[in-house]
Amino acid sequence: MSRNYTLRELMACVAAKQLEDGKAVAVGTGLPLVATMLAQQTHAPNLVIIFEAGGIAPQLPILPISVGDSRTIHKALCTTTLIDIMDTIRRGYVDYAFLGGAQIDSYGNLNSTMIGDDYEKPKVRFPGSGGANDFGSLAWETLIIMDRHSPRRFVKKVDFITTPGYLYGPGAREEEGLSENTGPSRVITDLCLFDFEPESKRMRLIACHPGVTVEDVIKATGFEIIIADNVRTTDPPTEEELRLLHEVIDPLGFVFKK
Amino acid sequence: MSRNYTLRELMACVAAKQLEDGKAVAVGTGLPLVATMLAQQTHAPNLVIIFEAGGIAPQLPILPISVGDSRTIHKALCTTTLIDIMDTIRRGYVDYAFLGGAQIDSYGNLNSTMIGDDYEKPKVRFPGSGGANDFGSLAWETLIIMDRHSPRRFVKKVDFITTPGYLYGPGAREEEGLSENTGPSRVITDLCLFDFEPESKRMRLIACHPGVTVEDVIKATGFEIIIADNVRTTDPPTEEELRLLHEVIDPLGFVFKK
Amino acid sequence: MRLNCNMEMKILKEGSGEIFCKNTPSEVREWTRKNKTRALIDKRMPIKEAIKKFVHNGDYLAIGGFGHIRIPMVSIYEIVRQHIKDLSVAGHTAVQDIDMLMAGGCVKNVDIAYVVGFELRGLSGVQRRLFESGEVKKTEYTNGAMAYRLRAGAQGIPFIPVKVMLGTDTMLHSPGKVVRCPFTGEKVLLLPSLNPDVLIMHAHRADIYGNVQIDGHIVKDDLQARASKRVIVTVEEIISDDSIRADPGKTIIPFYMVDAVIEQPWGSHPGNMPYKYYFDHEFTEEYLAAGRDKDLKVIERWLDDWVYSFEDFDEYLTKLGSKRLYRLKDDEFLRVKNGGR
Amino acid sequence: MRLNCNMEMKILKEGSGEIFCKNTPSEVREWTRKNKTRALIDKRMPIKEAIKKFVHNGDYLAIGGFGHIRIPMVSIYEIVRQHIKDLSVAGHTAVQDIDMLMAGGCVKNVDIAYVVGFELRGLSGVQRRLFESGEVKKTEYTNGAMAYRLRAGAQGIPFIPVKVMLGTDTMLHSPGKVVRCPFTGEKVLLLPSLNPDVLIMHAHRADIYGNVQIDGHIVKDDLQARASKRVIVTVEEIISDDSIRADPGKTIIPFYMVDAVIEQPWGSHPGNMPYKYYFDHEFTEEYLAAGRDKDLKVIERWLDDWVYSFEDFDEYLTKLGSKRLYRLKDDEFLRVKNGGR
Repeated sequence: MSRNYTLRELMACVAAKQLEDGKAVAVGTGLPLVATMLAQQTHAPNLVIIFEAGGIAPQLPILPISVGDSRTIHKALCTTTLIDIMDTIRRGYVDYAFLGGAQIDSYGNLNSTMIGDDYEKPKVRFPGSGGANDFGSLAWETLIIMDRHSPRRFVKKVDFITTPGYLYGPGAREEEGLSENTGPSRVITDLCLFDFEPESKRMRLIACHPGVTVEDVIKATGFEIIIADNVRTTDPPTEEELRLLHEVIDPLGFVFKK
Repeated sequence: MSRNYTLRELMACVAAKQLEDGKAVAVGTGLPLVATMLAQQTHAPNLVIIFEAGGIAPQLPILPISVGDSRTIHKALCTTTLIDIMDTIRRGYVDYAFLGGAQIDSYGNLNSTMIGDDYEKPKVRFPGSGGANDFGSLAWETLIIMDRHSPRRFVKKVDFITTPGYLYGPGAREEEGLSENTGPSRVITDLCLFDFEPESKRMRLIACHPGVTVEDVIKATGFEIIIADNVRTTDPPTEEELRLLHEVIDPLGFVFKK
Repeated sequence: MRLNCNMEMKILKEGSGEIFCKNTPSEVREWTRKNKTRALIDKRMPIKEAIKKFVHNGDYLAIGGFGHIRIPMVSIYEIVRQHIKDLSVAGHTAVQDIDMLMAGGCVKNVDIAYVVGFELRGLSGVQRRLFESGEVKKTEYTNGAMAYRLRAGAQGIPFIPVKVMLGTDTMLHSPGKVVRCPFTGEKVLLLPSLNPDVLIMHAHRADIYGNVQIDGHIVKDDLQARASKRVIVTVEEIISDDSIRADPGKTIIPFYMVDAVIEQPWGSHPGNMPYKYYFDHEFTEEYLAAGRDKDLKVIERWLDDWVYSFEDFDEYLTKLGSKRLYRLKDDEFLRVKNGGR
Repeated sequence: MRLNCNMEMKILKEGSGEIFCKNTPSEVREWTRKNKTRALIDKRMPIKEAIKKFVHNGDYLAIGGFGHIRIPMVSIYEIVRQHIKDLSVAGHTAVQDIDMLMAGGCVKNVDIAYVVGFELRGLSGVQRRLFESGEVKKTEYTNGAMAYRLRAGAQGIPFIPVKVMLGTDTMLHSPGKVVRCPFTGEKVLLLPSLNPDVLIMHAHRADIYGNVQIDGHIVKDDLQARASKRVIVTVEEIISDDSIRADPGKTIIPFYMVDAVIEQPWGSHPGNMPYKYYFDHEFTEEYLAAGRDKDLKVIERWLDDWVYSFEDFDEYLTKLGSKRLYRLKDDEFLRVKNGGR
């Protein structure tokens, strides 16, 4: 494949397109924030960005390195508390949350806690929920970004449900007491784009990245996926998008290593 | 009786003496606040005054008219919210609360809600709790000021328990779930000063104002009172106290009508 | 010490008070998604339009400020002028604001923490009549309890445990339920959350999007804005969003909670606007006297003179006259009274 | 719509996580009455004394700031230097702060919301070793859940209902209990309140009495100060109480909650102090690399070089050198790097 972009750049561009103008998004740092900033620089200038640590609608001068660092409150409209942000999401003001994880299953349940089957002595201990479970429980739509799409990361059963997707199927979130009409809506990987089939609440392939086949996705996924009637091909990044990513959003190369 | 002071002035002076220096008091306006300001001007310069609406440790330039008015935040150390003040009291930071009411019984239960026996159609409807129930439930000691000491106000059974005293006796507050080691500690009236007998939690006469006899108090009280072994006579206001009351604290005569 | 009691949480006692606000946090959340924008849009509109659009017959109304402090009188006058009916109101240390709504016949139910009283000025004739006759219905709370209910509403949880009201008749006339904590075994009172239909509040400053600043004590306006479905903010002054961005820690309420922004200097009169103007004591005394008159025509006449006969708040201010208003500034700053001019 | 279900609140499901902080709000309240002064007294003292006096082996520790932001590193270094043991720690998006405590062998239990990770910089070797071996015990929460627990602690109630963690393994490894709301019938998770023994935090300013100001986002320091028994505040600058009284709305934490005030410029290094200085990225990378080395002597040597060998934080700053420090100011203000001098 000869292309003038990296898969991470492509993922950022595909993710950005999932965000509608005039909506609010709660986001951490890394690739999700890059995608959010790109959306704001392109089709969604009125996108409201909200940070867990308390920054509301800042004018981001450059990509923050750390969740809540000085950039996340740069010329903000409001600086507040973490609990106020969580309350705000629960109250229904936040349309999207952006998450990632170490493992994901077909219902979009995310594991960012541990690998292994012994909670007391895990093979790998990850950070835990942070705000992910809160975002995934409370925001209207959860957008998930997973790179390194492989059967080790896209698994039948995650070792630990850190953050709820659709749990064990349709109606499960409501049954467990989670906010209604919420849940993951998109999964953006380095191979493709999924949504969730409304009836089964299971992951459904809706688009492959340029050069990726449906077969490639099936092979890279550890669970059976639903395949949409018309699997599209995602748009490659434009020159302008690439310029924004490198010159405006991440000039120091924190996410797109130089 | 020839005296150079009024009963309200005397009550303010007696009430002021109940406040220890270096403690915190939550207070509204009127006579309780006058007493608090007097304490701060005399023996308790380090008394911390806290107002329900959110003023903490102001330098009161003059008596506020309204609970929470501009005077209550004048050069305050902190201005915050009503709920933060309530939380602060519950967390144990507030030593005294000052209350009054329309009726009181021998356990110090206060009625500021209504007179009559039909809740739906009361003879007189009063304001209700305001912050009184909160203060009386949460502060360590409740100081009560009641003027017009009479059997209509000092009753066997209040028409409505707005704010808890010792409810129905020793252990009752704890049984109902109220904070431990709390409750009314003093009642200052225009005739005398009561505390509460530790064993029975019932009102006990400990001092009469100058010229008032134990018999006078018994006659003016609608329930049986406990009489301390040595009933003292309260100190009349000094010249300096009267000067402070009229010139410094209430120069416009809101409490001590001119 | 903490126990893991693993007990059932039996409801040991409960009050009989009616819950006037029927909204649940989950419903309000759904409503917010569909009915409120997150975009930065200009929310200025005349007060007449804001009240017409966002305050409806039968709504549950929350009111900003406290007692006579920072109360949204410009909105109160407009609600009375538009003859809005059957309101349920949060009587959360409400004085002249709720009194005027009741005098204007706008109120059906009141959650009472503190009403009827005009503090040191005594009791209200209007409210005594309406409460003592049973014409207006009521449920009992405390100032703390109402704030806790709003905290639950702001947090989006359907109830909250509290340590007040226990053991009293106040509790018995509330909808509270007493249970034991499953972690410590101690008794607590559970109160339902409160999510008002609409909040009217008055603040010092906002931008046109509704980023709101308040000087001095916030009282409960922050919680009320977070809990309520609709928020109407009148302000002494509209400022640029650059000023907001220069000091974002001052923003008490972010724009997406706000539905209408109205610039109205003196908008809290006859209330006290901290750091701006003090009470108009005489005005309140006159109003209170009118309400106490056994002849109900007297309060009606007062409403005619000061509410119904005006097209808007500007006419009201003109009738008051600038000399009188500027004197309230002198009072606020403890200056010798000379009207500032 | 609201129901008056009048049901028992059955515990439908519960987690197995241990509650590491045993304090109940009622106990903490009693303790506060006896052990904390409400008087305005000078609370300045050397950091060495503050940590010795107020942080004890076995305490439950809360830490101010978030991630790498406004973290109280001067207190962290001193706790490590004093070899305080068996701490339980609120891992509430804790990065370098908790990592250094764990590297120093100070930690026994962690309430995990977010630990182990250094955000974009990857995972910590020190924490992986200690958590994966089971040497340090843990209970699972979320950032929201920990904040809600602190809100309950600050409010003085023993538990709080929340709408997060439901349905997940996070919940099963917490001490949460699922019940139905007696007002709406919906499921909620009850979490125990959190009242830490001691909070260490770093702020922009305070007076000598402990009235604390923070610029920018408060994160959770306000709640933590209200919930904790003891509060140690290090600040970039001590200011006069006249300045505090001139802008009382800026006071995030009032004096009576605070036990010790220490003026320590750069006290958050290598963290980011908003509006003052940015991260010391290289410093953190070096530390992280030392912790990842399989040879445990490497991190020990790092601690020797940067913690144990110093008498106090001034020596640490001297070793860093003013040129390096002033460069962090340039980074904060997005200026060309020239060290400001």
